[in-house]
Amino acid sequence: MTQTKTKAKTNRAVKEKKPSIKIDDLPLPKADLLRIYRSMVLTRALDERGMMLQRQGRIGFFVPCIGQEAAQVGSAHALTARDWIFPSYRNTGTAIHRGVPMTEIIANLYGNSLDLSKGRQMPNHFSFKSIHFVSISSPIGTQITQAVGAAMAARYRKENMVAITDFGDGATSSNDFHAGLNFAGVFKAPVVFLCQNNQWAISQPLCDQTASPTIAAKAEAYGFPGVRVDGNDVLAVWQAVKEALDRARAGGGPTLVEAVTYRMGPHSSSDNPKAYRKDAEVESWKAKDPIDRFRRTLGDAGILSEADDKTLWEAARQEIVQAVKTVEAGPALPVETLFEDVYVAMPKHLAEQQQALRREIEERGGIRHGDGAFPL
Amino acid sequence: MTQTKTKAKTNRAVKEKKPSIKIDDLPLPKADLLRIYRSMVLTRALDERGMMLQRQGRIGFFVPCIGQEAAQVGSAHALTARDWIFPSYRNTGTAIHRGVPMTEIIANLYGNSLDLSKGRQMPNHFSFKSIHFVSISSPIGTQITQAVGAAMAARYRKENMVAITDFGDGATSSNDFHAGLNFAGVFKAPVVFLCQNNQWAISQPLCDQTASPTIAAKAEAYGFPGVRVDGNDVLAVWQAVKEALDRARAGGGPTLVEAVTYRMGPHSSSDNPKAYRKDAEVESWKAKDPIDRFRRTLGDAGILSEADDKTLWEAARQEIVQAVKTVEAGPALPVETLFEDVYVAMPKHLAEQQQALRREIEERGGIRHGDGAFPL
Amino acid sequence: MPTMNLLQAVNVGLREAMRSDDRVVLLGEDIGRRGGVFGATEGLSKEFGAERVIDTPLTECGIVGSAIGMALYGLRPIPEIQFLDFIYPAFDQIVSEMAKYRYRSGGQYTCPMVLRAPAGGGIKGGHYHSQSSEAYFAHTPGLVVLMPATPFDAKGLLASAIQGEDPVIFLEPKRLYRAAKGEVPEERYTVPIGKARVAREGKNVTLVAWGAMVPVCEEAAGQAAEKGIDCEVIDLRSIVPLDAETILASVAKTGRAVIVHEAPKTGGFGAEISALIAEKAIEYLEAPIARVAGFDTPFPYTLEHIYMPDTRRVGKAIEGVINF
Amino acid sequence: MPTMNLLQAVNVGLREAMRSDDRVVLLGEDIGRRGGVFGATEGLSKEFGAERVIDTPLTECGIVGSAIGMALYGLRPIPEIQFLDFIYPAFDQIVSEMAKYRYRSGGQYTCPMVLRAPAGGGIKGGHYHSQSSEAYFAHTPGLVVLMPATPFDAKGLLASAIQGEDPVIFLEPKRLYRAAKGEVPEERYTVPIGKARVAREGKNVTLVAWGAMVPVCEEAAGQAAEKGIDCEVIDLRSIVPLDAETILASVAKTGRAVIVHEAPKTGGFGAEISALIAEKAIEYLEAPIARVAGFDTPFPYTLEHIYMPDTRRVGKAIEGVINF
Ligand SMILES: Cc1ncc(C[n+]2csc(CCOP(=O)(O)OP(=O)(O)O)c2C)c(N)n1
Ligand SMILES: Cc1ncc(C[n+]2csc(CCOP(=O)(O)OP(=O)(O)O)c2C)c(N)n1
Ligand SMILES: [Mg+2]
Ligand SMILES: [Mg+2]
Repeated sequence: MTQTKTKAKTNRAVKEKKPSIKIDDLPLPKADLLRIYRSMVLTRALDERGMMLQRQGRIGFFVPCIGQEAAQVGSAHALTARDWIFPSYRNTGTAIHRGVPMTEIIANLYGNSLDLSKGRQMPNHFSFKSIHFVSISSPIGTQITQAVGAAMAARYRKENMVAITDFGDGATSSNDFHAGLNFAGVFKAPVVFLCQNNQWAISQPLCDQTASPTIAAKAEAYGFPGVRVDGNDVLAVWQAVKEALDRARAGGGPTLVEAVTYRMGPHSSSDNPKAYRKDAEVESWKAKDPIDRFRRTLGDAGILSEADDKTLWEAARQEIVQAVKTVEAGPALPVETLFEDVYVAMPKHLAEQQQALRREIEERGGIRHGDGAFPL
Repeated sequence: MTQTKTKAKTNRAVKEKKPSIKIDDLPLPKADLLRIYRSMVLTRALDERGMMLQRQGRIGFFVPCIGQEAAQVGSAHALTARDWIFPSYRNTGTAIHRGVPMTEIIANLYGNSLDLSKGRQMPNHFSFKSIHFVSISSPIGTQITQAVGAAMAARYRKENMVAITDFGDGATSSNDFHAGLNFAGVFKAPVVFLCQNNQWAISQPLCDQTASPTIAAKAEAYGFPGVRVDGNDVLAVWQAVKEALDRARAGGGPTLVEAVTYRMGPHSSSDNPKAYRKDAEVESWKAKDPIDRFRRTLGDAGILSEADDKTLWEAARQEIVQAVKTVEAGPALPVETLFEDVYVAMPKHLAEQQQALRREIEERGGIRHGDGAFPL
Repeated sequence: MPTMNLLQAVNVGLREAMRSDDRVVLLGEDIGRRGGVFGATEGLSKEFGAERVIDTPLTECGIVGSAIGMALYGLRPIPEIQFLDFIYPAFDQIVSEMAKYRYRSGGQYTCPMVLRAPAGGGIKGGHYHSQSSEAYFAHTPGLVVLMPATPFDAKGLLASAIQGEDPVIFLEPKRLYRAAKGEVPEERYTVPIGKARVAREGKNVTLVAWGAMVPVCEEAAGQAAEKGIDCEVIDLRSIVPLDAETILASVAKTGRAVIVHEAPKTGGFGAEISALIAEKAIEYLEAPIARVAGFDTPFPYTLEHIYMPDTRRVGKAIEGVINF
Repeated sequence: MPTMNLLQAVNVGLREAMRSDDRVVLLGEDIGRRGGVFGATEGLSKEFGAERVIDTPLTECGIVGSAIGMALYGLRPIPEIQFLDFIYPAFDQIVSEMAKYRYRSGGQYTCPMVLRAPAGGGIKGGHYHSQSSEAYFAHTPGLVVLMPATPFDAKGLLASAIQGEDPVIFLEPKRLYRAAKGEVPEERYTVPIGKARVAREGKNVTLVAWGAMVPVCEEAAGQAAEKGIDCEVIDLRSIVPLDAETILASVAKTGRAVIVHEAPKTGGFGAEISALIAEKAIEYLEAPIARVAGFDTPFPYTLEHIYMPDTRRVGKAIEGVINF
């Protein structure tokens, strides 16, 4: 039996407020550190812009990750290029660090013809095959069992792939959490379960979700280790996930990593968290903002000056503005695409429906757009 | 947080092979002890007869509990009359100890007009409302969440009811196990989860089911205690379940009790366990037969002589033979009952189908019986 | 009589039931503190407390399973599924348990409960916030399946469902939550289960719809009237049990039927209505039975407005059966 | 050509696929050590090992969810659900995930997998070992739904399903596992998906059936022939995609249709076929479209033989449409 670490103290790779950090104290080379920081900034900048675009009515819906950039980018940095990610809808930072072009991300928000998913899903429900970032769905938890299956498949093929799957604290209550972790334990699958415990599931705090003292402790029920890590410390997350990946790759089986973090923003563009949680709680977590924190670390280590930082933010915002422009100029989604990809080949009944629609649109001389607001 | 006991050693109320036991060493009065023993014998005798009836083609299917009588009768003895039981199909001993007339049990095996469930279900899928023994279904685990809901309802009504739910080791992998235990933890529901860990789920041994070292350990993931008990020691089971019930009744919340036992017989009358498990394993557990064991205890304590025992077995067999006779003489199930109880009142479309069938049967001058064998 | 929208009618219906019957408890995700993501349970937690308006862990399996236990024990639970699209983790509890308790126990145990869920498209919610899966439940004996299209029916059907003894799937057309407005009596009343509502009388074509497709059909009927085609619009309200009489009588009168629903066409409940007519009223038919439905694809995001049946598609079908 | 029963045909079909394609892996409950509770996977664990014939924990959610992950990753998993009745814990994975991956990802991710399950009644298994829930899956865009009625089709359709790129629900009529016998070529062959089989040609009445109802219809057709009624029997084999042409051409010829299935009548797939005919071939009809189906109750235990459509009920329906 693998050793259970659930009782371990929350890991911290870098002590906070260490008066002065040297670059040698940091566990990664400078280029990596800066790339990590840049991804975090880009994620935050995109979130800010995404919420604006939604408020302006340019996109219909948006899910911000604000506050969870360390958990996402830190874990992404630990992966190898061949590893697969089974994400939730709150995983944009992972995709960004993995190198998806900003236009591809933004095209998904618009769902026009530039969208790789052909406008089939709501914003933030990405599919990026090129980076093994598996298609996101809304039902909570479903990716968890799938990640285990992919991991088993890779081992069967003797491929050195480890699957990672992200989910929230709310998802730990789902059917798939139980089925997935149980499968992984029994089959010792090379998979890492990363719970981004952001303390809230829409309006429900963690204590509504489980009476377990920690989420990491749940691993014990499945016979493998659970690790709790400060999810706002990007290097601690990187380290914890890397250890888990390494063990999985070496045949040591799965790990549940609980990244303790906070959803600093609303659940989505449709949510108003003021209705259900205290400002003071939010403020206390703002003081632990993972980007501020990492910037201080980099600053202290002499890797990032204030000027560098400013440039970096500007570049990030510029990249996004540019991508928005490109996407907004993209053509609308052709109506016929509605019928594609249901099956590998279009069966007759769908071809018939497509044809009828085509005739109808011709007759009515074009299409009109509906309206409607999304409640969550 | 309630204290977690998952690491506790397996409880034993009475040390085995204690050279001589006094009645005062035993935690229950003589009448109780004999009633418990009688229920265990009755359960075993019914199982033996049930398998025979099936082999003779007099009933279609049967599920024996052989080897698990202690877990079932011991736990049943700890309940108060108002407590509700959410059982699995392998819970006949519980119903017997709870006082269901043997004819009602046997009528279910025949599914004729004496069957309280009107022949709607396979044998061993009982419903005995009079003893709060909730209707059994085949899908594994579904009773677990339901027990939690009933427990919450009783507390809401300020009624002093505790719900108990029985399930197998296989059921710990089900969706409802996770959802039910999680709910119970969060709401501190007055419920006892009794896992009859009989080591097998049809052909699959426990190690196929979970990598957790014990089932009791799984309670920790839900924030309440898990207790492991020797499931072949009827008094140990009684004690563990009683403690759990008492705590639940006092507002202390749920407990997961793992009764470690063994399915000495086949999964059902359709199963042949020789195909997948070793005789030696079965033999080693036969040596721990819960009925033999309790008989020795009672004998040592001077409560039960060999002659008493023989009489008791004979009476049990006689009771069953008599009940079989009564049931076999019962009238066939009226065909119209097919359409009853789908809704509280029969809707028009069902009345119409009933009418059409009635006409058809009249025309064809009666009904014929189908055949077919059940594979599991 | 106060005027309110369908969402408010659900809200007052729940409040009324909770005030008059202490067996009624609500449970679901975000229904307490937040009053539901649409606001259907707004204010109820404050009035009735966390014991009766229960914010649950995120597991539909647990929500429905525990509600069944409550119902067995004698309460009248009203679980909410946040969006009908998220009901599937509870599907086993619904089809294997909730629907079957009465039957399988020979009437010893029953599950009187009302499982509420916002259903249907029209809010730009993409696949997972727009489905209309009533056909799954309608094909499951033991379940009552209701879907009001007006505030009046929402409150009245909810009252019938809560006082009834059968397990009910209560579908709320989310597109009409705010769009459907009407007068709703302040006092308690019931709308009978199993009775369709003739939303508009007509002689030439029978339109059958439910939920958000009812106003679409009414509008299409208005447009058809301008062309001299007189449509009858039947709002099912009760999908199971179905009011076959009203449908068949209408078709016997008009000789033409167009069935309209949001769900994918193949195997949708429209097929059942068509089959009913083809079985029992074929001799009255003067044209094929037409169905206007969602396409046989998953519900899309960007092209939602194309996917959902609208007045023009219904109008075209009306013309089709008239000109046959 | 060897003669075998339907169960053996499935077994050899699986073995053949595993021998020729190492992407094929099986997973499910009791499929390894025990070879499946019916024996469909008998001997496969021995030949291919526990890595490819995987005995899983008791969770259909886990079985289907992990199979989807395997399919996404490039394998060809064939999960088994022990009885179709136990598929519901996996329903969310099936309808929300397996059916939707291709669509929702714009074709980037696909789920080529074959979900096998013994279906239907006839073995005295009571409600939970007898259901025919094909209608749920047929109403779920993205899924292929197959159900062979002969050993030949079982092997050939299984081969098509496994080599295909779409997710398939593969229903095996358990009542025919041993009852249906026939010649099955030793070499690999495929039966096309989406093509019905005309099991018997006839001019007066079209009988449409699938699974275990096919032999019932054939027998009923034989009895009808004695009375001078010439029935055509169509075995769908492929429920989705449906071979509408074959059905419509037959009805155009006969003018009469009787649809037979085991599932409850209301909302069963028979309704879809009836609706198809009523939409596209009504002008050929000389009688109402009849359905012979399970009653709208849960599947019973003692009265199974009354519940399931048999030759006499089918015969009565044939007479009904002839004498209309
Ligand atoms: C099965 C299911 N039920 C309900 C929902 C509605 N819903 C969307 S997000 C959410 C909360 C998720 O919380 P958590 O898992 O903690 O993730 P977070 O949003 O905090 O990242 C809920 C209830 C859903 N998407 N799926
Ligand atoms: C959801 C579901 N899946 C599969 C089955 C088929 N099945 C019946 S019993 C059984 C094994 C149950 O094992 P366990 O829970 O340990 O109970 P035991 O039979 O040992 O008492 C299985 C797989 C089922 N009844 N329900
Ligand atoms: Mg969260
Ligand atoms: Mg067991």
